[in-house]
Amino acid sequence: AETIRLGAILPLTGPGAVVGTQEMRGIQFAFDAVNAKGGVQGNKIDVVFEDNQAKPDVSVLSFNKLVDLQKVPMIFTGYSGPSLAMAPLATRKKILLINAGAQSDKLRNASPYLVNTLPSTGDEVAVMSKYLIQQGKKTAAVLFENDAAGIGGRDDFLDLFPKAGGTVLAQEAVQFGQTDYRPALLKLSAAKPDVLYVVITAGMVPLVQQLKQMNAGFLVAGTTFMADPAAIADPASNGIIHTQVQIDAPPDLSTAFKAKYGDDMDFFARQYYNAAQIMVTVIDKLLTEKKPITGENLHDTLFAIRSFQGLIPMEFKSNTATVPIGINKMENGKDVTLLKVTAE
Amino acid sequence: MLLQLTGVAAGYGSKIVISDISLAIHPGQIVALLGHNGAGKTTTLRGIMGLLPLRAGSIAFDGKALERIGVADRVAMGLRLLPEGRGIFPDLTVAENVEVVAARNVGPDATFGVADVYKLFPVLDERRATRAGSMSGGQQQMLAMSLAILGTPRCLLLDEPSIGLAPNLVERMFQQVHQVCRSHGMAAVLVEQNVAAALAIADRVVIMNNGQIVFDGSPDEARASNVWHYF
Amino acid sequence: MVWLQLLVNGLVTGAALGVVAISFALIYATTKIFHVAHAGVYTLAGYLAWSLASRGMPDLVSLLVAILCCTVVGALIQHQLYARLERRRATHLVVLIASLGALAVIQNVIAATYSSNILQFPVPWGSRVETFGSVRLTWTQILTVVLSVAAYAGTMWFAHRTILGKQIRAVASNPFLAEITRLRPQRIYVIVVAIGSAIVALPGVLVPLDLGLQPYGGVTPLLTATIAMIAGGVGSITGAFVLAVGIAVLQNLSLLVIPGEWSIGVTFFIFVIFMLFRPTGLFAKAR
Amino acid sequence: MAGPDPAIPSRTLPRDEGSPVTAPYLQAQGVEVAFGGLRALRDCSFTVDKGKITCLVGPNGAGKTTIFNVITGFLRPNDGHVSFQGRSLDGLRPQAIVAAGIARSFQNLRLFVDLSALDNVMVALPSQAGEEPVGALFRPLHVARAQRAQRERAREALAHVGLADKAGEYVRNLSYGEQKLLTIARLLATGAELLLLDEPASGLSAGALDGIMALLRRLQQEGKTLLVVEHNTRVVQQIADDVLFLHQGHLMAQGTPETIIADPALAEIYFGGAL
Amino acid sequence: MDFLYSYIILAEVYVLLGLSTNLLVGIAGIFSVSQAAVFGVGAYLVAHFLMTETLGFIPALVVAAAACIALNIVVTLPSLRVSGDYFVVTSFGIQLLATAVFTNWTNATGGANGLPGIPPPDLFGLPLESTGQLVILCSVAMAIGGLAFWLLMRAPFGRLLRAIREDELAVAAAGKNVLRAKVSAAALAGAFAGSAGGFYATFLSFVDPSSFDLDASILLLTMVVVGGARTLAGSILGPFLLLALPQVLTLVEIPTSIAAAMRQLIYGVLLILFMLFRPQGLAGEKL
Ligand SMILES: Nc1ncnc2c1ncn2[C@@H]1O[C@H](COP(=O)(O)OP(=O)(O)OP(=O)(O)O)[C@@H](O)[C@H]1O
Ligand SMILES: Nc1ncnc2c1ncn2[C@@H]1O[C@H](COP(=O)(O)OP(=O)(O)OP(=O)(O)O)[C@@H](O)[C@H]1O
Ligand SMILES: [Mg+2]
Ligand SMILES: [Mg+2]
Repeated sequence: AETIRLGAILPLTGPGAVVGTQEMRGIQFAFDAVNAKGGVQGNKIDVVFEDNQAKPDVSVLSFNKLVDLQKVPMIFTGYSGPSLAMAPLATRKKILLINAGAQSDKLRNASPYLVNTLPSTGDEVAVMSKYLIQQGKKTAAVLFENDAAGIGGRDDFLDLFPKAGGTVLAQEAVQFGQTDYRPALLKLSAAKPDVLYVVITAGMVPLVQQLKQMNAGFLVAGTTFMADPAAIADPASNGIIHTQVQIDAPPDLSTAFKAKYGDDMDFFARQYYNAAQIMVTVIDKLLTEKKPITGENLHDTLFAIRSFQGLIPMEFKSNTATVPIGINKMENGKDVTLLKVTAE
Repeated sequence: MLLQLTGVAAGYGSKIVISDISLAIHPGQIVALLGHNGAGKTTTLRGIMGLLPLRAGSIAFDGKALERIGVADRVAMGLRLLPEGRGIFPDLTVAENVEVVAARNVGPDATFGVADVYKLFPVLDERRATRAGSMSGGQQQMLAMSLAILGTPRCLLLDEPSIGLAPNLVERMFQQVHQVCRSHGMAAVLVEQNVAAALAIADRVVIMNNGQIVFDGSPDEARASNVWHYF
Repeated sequence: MVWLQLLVNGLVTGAALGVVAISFALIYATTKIFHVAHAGVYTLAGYLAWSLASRGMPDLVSLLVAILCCTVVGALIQHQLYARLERRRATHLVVLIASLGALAVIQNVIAATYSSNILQFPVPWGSRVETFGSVRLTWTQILTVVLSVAAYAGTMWFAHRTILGKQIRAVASNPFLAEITRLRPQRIYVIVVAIGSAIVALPGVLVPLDLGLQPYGGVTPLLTATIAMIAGGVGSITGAFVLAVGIAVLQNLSLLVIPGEWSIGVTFFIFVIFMLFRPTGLFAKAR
Repeated sequence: MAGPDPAIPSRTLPRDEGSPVTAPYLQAQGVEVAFGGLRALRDCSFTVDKGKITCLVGPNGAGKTTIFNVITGFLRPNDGHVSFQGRSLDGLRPQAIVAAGIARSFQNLRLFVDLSALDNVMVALPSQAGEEPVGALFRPLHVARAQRAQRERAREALAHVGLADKAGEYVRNLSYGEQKLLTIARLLATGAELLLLDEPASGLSAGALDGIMALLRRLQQEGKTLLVVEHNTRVVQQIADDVLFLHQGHLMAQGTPETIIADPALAEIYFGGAL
Repeated sequence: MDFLYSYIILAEVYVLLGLSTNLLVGIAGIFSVSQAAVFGVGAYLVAHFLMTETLGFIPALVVAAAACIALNIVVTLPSLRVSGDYFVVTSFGIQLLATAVFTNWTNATGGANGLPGIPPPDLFGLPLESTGQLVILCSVAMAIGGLAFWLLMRAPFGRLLRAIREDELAVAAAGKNVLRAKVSAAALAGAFAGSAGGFYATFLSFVDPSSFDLDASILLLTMVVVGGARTLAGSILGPFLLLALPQVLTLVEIPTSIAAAMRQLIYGVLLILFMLFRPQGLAGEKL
């Protein structure tokens, strides 16, 4: 038995670290469990983490380092900029990249070797747009974060909401990491929309509190990012709806995670846990077939297996997994699922 | 003996600029320290103030060795320096300049206080509210002199106080120094290029050449001697 | 009436930013050090207060302890880092880089201790809303304005009326002369950085009370405050405060005419133009 | 032997190479400078003759340095004009005024303390090869050769003031008197024909002082014109052809050193009582 | 091998940037924090030309450098009126505006998502695909840059800039055209930064705004100071060292959950210690 070495390039410091750290824990937690049970067919799995501070040039350096020096056949990534920067290298060197965090539409076709285990923002927006129109919310304003994730979501909404029959009245950006949303909210509410669509990845508690302070009359809708446990727990979040990429953690798993890291196992931790499980399945099959663990083999085997039962059933019809998306509503400190849809 | 230098050497980096300087100054005495440009006069004063480490020798003030005493404490003991060129706080007003220095250096029974400054240099009185740095070169030098003498230190080290001053003021200022020395027993080391003015009030003349003392005597002896070729 | 609420919000944000600016101005004008680690002290204040408050300490006590700790940390940075560098005759650029190092240390100690998640103060009264006509303000916002203006007034009084304040300005103006007139510049520097750190602890707690805590969240306010200080004229406390309020108001109101993604860029570009007409800052005294 | 009557307007005279006598060499007319409420120069008019050493004297704060600042373009006067060889200097920037042939030294030295003494002088040498990036990049050999010649010239200027052996020293490591001498060397390097010196003698020891006075004389013989601010009466008496006496921003008198010193009213202001 | 090569290429790109920063900030004393913005313009322009196939690599590089020269002159113009600290304000504003443009002018820059798929550089039609070839190309570029810097510094131009850093008025009094010298320095810095951008874009084959933000400008300053401001060797050593440091730090064994923060912390500590014990930088002039 030997050690199988994999890589992960995530933002572990800087403003992106909030998400990156959770992602790292998800991976670590999954492989620790596997290794504790003796590894995959007796082979331990070791993951080398690289901090890219969410920067593309650092990512490329880290990519080359992992591939050349550590000889890893696959790398977990997150964030669209770094993933997009590494995609051509992955194609050229046949290294499997697994993204379980970023949702930019551009990631869909960036490289055959880049696999996304969660739907893109566009899928979420499409589901929400349809739902909003069904609920009679015909006019909307968009609050988005001025970075890849936010702008991507805004663009999708500007495209899909009108297609579903609605009108976008106004849009406003906020800087990433800046939690004073008041100016933007004031301006947006002046447009008197039926619904405020929010594409923001961090700082939910200040957002819901500031919304409450305004005493605004519109519905607030968002994406998976909305589901920050602290925001859900805050009474100010009552009535907010959002799409939720489905990924559930069984209670005992969550408890064990919390016991180990002191934090709840949030969406990103689950996503990367799940992605790690997928890798375990793929590696297991390769080992059984006695094939060498190369990027190419991992890639081919992943698509050969196609369907995975991890934390959520997941199917790879293309590079991007098809997963059910839920519509949730925050109520009295709970996040209640109203319905589940599978986006096409 | 107020200030005693014994075999002092000092310099910058690896360069020794003054060496074997021995000098004794009594209370109330005015010593003119003369010498050509670059002779080491400023370096000597810096050594006394503790702004430069000594390479050899020792300095005693009031019988106490100064080796381990920092600049601020030397000032507290009664040493004070009028530095070359940058003797004021340019961004403060004239009044604030005086006030700030007085607060730390004029004791309750000190003689040369805030009021005396404005008496000595009436033009400063007129310019109390002026930003010191915007005054003319000479006016700034008057202020610098005032700051140095505030609170009557026991030993005043003057590094070219007359620079930039018009003749009338040079004379007035030297007389003032002379008078304070006489009346309060203040000692002064006067580094000057205006030799005539310096000799007029000095009790003793010390002449330096290339970092060493080449003459030490009374003004009259100095006038009669042949040391002047050193300049 | 959106503009009115925007204006008031700008004033609130600006007041807090103004306090950051005057604290930095005090330090910069005296020591000439581009003390970017100040952003770390600012952040530290919030986290310290949060730790205490979430352990059940009374809010006021948490604030005061945070201020006290920041004072000590500031003094230590000056005494242990900057003073040493000065003795080694480091240039300002070098001190700036060392300060960046200190900032990295503080931020990452915080990140390692508290994680990088945004933390919220357990202070329910803070989000209570008061209505003044069409303007709605939270208690936190009101408190921020009141304490910030008080901090500004106090600093003004301190710098121009107290002898220590004048001594500080004297040291800033000519450190060498200060040394030989017993003003003890090194001691003054420590005092100044300590005072500046104490002052910055105030917005350091108040702002996160409203907007949440982030380990790397101090940099943007500090940069903005620095710009305000310089544009206001280095050495002018009023200039720093007024310009900080100006930036915040401008950023808020600019939203009425330009989209938010451009507002920061445009706001600061307006400052570029402004600097061209007032090259030494708004409140600078004639040289 | 008073100077020409400053009341005669000559600013409008065209520059005439054939008859240089018609236009005064340097002329200031009705110059007014105010700093806030303080009138530093009031209706100040005078001329400086070509080839002479003119000394500008007066009590502290009289406005001497301010006149230098006006002539060399560092200060815009509130009113009045300055012309040089019949050509108006109004509104010209300092470097243009140096190009026209007037250079100055500063009372507070303003040396480049982190450069060597030699480099301080070399900065001031006019029109050097390689002062523009294009030349520096594409004609490196030519620049290197030219530099060798320039370095010689700079060493010469240093030698003139007796600083030859301090050429390589950083300026912050020079004594005050040495720095003062260096300002003169830097001034010489500009090659200007009208030199304005602000208190060149203060802080110099007797030997250096004699050297400087001899140097000033020699410069005069070489055809330079000098305008010197000086408080040292001995220096004024020895070198001045012409003296301008300034008091509270007024030009009180212009004449030979003897007449000025003999004037009891001026002596009272300068040597006597209160300000 | 690729790792070593890509490290060398990246470091060499940063050397060009370091030279640019050194010239402007270290030598001429124009404290600019907008160097990354100019770098970005160069990168986006070359990317644009190559992706639209309007120009080959070398012509694209020339055009980009020319554009950056023009841009940097415009950007630096305020420093001719605004001196010292005050220029920080204007360059900060310009940096923020540039970031806003990079992020929001989606048609030209790909916006926040960046531009993927930039073709590799070519020499007169011959594409340089392999990293090995790129190393040679970038090394040649670095050598040319270094030589240019060296020639400039030993010519009177270099001396003029040093003098300007110390006392602009005295330079003017010596009859020199301060304006022209500063504009020249800005132009040269623009050329260096712009061409660095071209190499960067083609090497990474991807550009996005995060490489050209304020942090990048500050990293550049750090590289120059750590290497040793004002020296050629410093601008070369600094980037090589600072790019290697994080890679070396990953070799330190730390519990993973706080590893990254700890590494940043160690980075901060190293920066401080380095400045304390070698304030003149690796290859700096003796202080
Ligand atoms: N920038 C300024 N702002 C305000 N006042 C000024 C400024 N420069 C000069 N003054 C004032 O103008 C007057 C004339 O100053 P100036 O420097 O010309 O005197 P000066 O004749 O050179 O005197 P000194 O012999 O002492 O150098 C002085 O009263 C001075 O305080
Ligand atoms: N910081 C320094 N580093 C190196 N050498 C120095 C330094 N300061 C002065 N020197 C040198 O030491 C010598 C003595 O300098 P010092 O300043 O003591 O002379 P001085 O007698 O005061 O001359 P002056 O009359 O010109 O002021 C000079 O040759 C000078 O060049
Ligand atoms: Mg001296
Ligand atoms: Mg003067």
